[in-house]
Amino acid sequence: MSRIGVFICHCGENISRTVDVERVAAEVGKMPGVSFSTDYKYMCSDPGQNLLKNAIQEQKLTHIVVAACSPRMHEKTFRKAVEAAGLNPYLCEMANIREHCSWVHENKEEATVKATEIVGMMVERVKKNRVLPTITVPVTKRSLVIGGGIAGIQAALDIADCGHEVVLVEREPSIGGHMAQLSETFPTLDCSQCIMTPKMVDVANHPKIKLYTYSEIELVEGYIGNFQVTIKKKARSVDEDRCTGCGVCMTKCPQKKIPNKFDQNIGMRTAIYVPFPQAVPNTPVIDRDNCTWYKTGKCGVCQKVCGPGAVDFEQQDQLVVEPVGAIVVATGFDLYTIDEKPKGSPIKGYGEFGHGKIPDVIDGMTFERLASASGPTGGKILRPSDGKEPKQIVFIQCIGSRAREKGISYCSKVCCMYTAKHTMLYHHKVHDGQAYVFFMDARTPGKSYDEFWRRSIEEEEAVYIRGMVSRLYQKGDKIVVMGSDIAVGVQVEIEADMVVLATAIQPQKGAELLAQKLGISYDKYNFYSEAHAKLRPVECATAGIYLAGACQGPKDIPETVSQASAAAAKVMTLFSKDQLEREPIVARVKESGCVGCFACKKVCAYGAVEEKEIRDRQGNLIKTVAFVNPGVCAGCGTCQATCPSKSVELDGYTDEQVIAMIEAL
Amino acid sequence: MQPTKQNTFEPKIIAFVCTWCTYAGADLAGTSRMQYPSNVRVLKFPCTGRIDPVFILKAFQQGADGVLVSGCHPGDCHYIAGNFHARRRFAVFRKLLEFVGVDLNRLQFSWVSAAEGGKWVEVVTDLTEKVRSMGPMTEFKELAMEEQWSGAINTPELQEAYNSI
Amino acid sequence: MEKPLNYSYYPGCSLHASAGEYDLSTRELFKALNIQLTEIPDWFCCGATPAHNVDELLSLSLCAKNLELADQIEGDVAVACAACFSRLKTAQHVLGESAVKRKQVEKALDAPLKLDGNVKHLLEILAKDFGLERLAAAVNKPLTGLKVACYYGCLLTRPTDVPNLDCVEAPTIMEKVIEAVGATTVPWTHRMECCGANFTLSRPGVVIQLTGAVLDSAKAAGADCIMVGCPLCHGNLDIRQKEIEGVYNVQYGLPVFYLTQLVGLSVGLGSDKLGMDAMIVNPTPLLREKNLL
Amino acid sequence: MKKKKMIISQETMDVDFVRKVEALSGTSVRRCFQCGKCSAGCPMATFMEHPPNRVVRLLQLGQWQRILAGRSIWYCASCETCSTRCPNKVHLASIMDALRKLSWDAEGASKESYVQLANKLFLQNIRTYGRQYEMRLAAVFNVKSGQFLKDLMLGPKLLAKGKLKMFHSKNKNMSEIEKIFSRIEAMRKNGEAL
Repeated sequence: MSRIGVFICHCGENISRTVDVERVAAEVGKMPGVSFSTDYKYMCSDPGQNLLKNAIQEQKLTHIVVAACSPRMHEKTFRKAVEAAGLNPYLCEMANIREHCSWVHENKEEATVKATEIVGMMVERVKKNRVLPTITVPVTKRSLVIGGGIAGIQAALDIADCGHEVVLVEREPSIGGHMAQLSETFPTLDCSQCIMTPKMVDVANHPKIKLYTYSEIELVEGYIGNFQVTIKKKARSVDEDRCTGCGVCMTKCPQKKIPNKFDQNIGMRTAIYVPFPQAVPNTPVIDRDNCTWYKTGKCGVCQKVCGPGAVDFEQQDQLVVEPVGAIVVATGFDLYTIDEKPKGSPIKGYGEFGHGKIPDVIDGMTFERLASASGPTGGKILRPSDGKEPKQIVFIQCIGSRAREKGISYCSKVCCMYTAKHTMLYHHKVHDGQAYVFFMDARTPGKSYDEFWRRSIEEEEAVYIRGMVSRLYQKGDKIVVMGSDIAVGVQVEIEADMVVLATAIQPQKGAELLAQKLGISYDKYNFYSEAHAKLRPVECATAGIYLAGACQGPKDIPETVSQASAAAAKVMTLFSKDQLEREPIVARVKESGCVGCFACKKVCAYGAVEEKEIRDRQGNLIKTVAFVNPGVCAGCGTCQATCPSKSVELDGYTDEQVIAMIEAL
Repeated sequence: MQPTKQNTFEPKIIAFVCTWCTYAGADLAGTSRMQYPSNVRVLKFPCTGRIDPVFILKAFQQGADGVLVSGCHPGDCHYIAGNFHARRRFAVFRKLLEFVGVDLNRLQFSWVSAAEGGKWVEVVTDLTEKVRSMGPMTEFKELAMEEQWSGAINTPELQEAYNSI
Repeated sequence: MEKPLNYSYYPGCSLHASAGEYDLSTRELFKALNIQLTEIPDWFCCGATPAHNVDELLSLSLCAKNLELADQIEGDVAVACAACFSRLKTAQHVLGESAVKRKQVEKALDAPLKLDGNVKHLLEILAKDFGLERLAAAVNKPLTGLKVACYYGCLLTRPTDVPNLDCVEAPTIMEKVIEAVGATTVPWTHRMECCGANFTLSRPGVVIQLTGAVLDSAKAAGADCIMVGCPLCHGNLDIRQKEIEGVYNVQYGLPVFYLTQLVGLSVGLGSDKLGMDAMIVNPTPLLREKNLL
Repeated sequence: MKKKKMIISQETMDVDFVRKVEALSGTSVRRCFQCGKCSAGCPMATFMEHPPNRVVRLLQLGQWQRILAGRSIWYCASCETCSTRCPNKVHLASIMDALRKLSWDAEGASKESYVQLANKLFLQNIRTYGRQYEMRLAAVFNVKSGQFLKDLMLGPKLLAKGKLKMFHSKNKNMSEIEKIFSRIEAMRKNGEAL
């Protein structure tokens, strides 16, 4: 038999002004199972809590109802007090008679009746409450970081510097990501590689960082604190342990005319290559699609010249399993492709700009490679078509971004700034040249950003034209730009030598496939979704997985680095305890009733439902039932409402509890 | 609930809400001191996905005149997609309820976010007034009466009669 | 033997008047290719630009009426004029999207709408239904050495998603058809710029400026002639060419062919069956030079 | 020309007019964010006093009288370049159609009479003959617009080439076309269509 204690709070006068608390306490005292009821001015104060604790001990109370404010306010307070008095905290419930009663009603009679009913409801509920033990899960204090761009590098270094092991996985042969491709960075114009490469070297040399380049995530199993990640190491055809990075293989490789993706395909590389000289690791990869040996079975020059004998044509893809406790996703962005329509994608390209047909219409990243001192032109701005220096250059903003018609409605955030930077770099390198920018709005919020943009106009003499461009076409060796200036209200025509399109930022190709492996959600553009737009911006709704950088939305470098450090801090918070404690509001399966239809598994957004085999003593399979992993379950209860045989129950919200409440009305 | 005035029908409204959005929205209505009819009783769930249609039936059976189910806006679910599952489930359930003979005007589904205290007040007030104008929900009560004649006897009247013997 | 192709034929007003040679060459070419064309009996004007310009409901009703008339004849609807093609396609699109407008047009016609007919421009029939390979096989006199500037104008491909004839910004269907019969095409910049269209009547000054730019571009690209699939474009490029030459004091001398005239020439039809004598800019010297006559 | 100051108030922001335009054109007016791409590609922009993007801007501000008073809408060639290239799915060509329709209804609002006259004659021809007869259209246009000598030099040449037909016959099913015209007129009168 339960001995329920009910405590009615006055909340100063907040409740007692409209609710006759004494009457409520008296009425409730008569309810079956209630052995103690009282009212007090401030239940949440120290004397109030002591009143509660003493009553539990003196009256030998088994269940508690506190009628006061919203449980969102003080449920934790009272459950803690109850626990201190030796009761299981989940045997305490709150009845909300402030926000849902005294504050929203004026009639004292009505409010008192309602308050009594609310308390009565909770009394019936608490009778059915069970002792719930706190759930603890062990934490593997190793972290996986997916993506070796600036976001991944920053997160990996922060976590590793804290003394925890990090597994860093990068798809390309080298870490560095897009930032390594950039020439100079806004708003300070410092050289991107100068600030990037030391960090890349730090990663390579860090004793706590295990680096997998040219590798991809194959499979993710487990849950917060206990993930098992299968990584596919693609065959490099070069033994990383033996290779000394001398580079002789690359100088001798006869295939020298392969467009280098790192240089936006305007520079060339060999078939055995590192994408750029400062690559980390400095171990080459053989591009099997373009290698003569793989195509014809002949050549093998690289193998012959390799002193340490590192070239291995027989190497196979390898699968490695790494146990980790947390995952930071930092897969970054990809540039919008102007001239093609990817299959099955709602994104459309722009035929009117002739990109891909007119060689001197390039995108912003290609301009970065042209302007980069280590780029294919050694930092000279030269046209891809004839290698001449463009004297009139036109930049067009918002290509793909803010273009609902093309399938992207969002602003890519960085283009206004990088275009302003481009005009400056151009002016620094081509003194007698003129830069024009067609734009809609200049969006430059950020420290020293607007000043930077204004400088490009006022000091670096870029001409900004508010208006868009309808079409580009080749006329002789010029590109005719058909634009408009909406401020003046006239059409503008410029015969340019080169046109740079500021293309939108999109998530990496295949971002949705990785999200499906990780069990995290993503938006309609395939950007990964954070748990809360404002208050949990670096966490995924799936526990133990964190986001850093442009995979979550368009971002510039400072923002990316901040988010990466924030994600690292979240990982470190998780790693600060050996065991993970969590609220025991989780679903449990009654195996006797479960028929193994797995309707619950289909509706579970967290992948918490597993299949469990039940065998007899001889080891014969009796049936397969559902099993809810308490480490993964978030406690939404959707499985319970879905279960056709009522064999799964959410602790704290059982059918019994709910029905008891309804019946109390 | 007892009617506060004689001869006036005061409907009984039960609200099934999720804790993250609508419960918080109702809290906000409270902290903003908005006023609404006192007819509603709120049952808190972690998510609308947890709400079993059986609860709605049970509520009507227990004498509710109107039922409100309210959760996060589509796409805002704290549990990623619980409200979508709920929406799908209730779309089917409405048909069943209609078939059973319950006037669907007594059952309201809505989305009220944690920021929409005003909307909560509006939804609750509208439903209360609507149900008030429809009069008491009798279908289930009549059914229950029949059941009682067929066996289960524990109405207060009978109890009283029994006691007096 | 493949099944012969059957179409209901919507020539449009111009083909019965100023663009008689387009009508003639279309009929002759299709006869030569064994494609059956049956003219829609008592078809009406589609309303063209003036109707949708000021009265969309009328424009939609006229097009719906014509589609209803076309429904009596077996086969897809073959349309020669780019403007008629655009109007009929647009009507199908708009009436498919808007229930309100569909209801209004139903009321105007006082009949249920029959909009399902497949409306096809001649280009589509030649390139897709008949097929480029068969077309190439039908050639008796390849147009070798003839440098053609294919002029799409506005209405064959625009707007996105409506005519669905070809890529909206970089179409190739005209080039494919004329290359299949042996001609060379030139890349040029103004193949999709507007010629001024029906301003030819009300504001000819506009046409002179815009068509002038088109002719300029074709000439600069080294074309021998221009090929079109629209009587209005033809009117502006051909009939007004002399006048434009006068205004800007230039010499173009660019014959403007309908696509059916050039394709017809390649399959061996005589110039009398192609209405070559109706062209204002005389094509004879060019065709003689290229040994095509 | 001196430009009048634009006084903006709730009254001048003529929402009803904008809604009419949106109903007729089936496209949103508010959605335009004034990037100016339509004006950049418009072949007729140089002939207009308000470039296309400004026509939409004025419409957004409810200043439709300024649009209808000008010639811009009548100089639109309906080439659909704007609609095709708009990054924001604003179907400007349809908005232009709607504006011309409303201008037509407002009778004589615009200064541009030649284009309107040509359109009017074109539609009359359809109603009378079912099809278009260019010779008649051109001749009547020249008479009505008072430009008796316009394109005089073209005439004989076209006749010689068989491009102008002197005689034309009516469609056999003319009554059907007349019915369509009159039904539409009746619908408008009854307020069933705009």
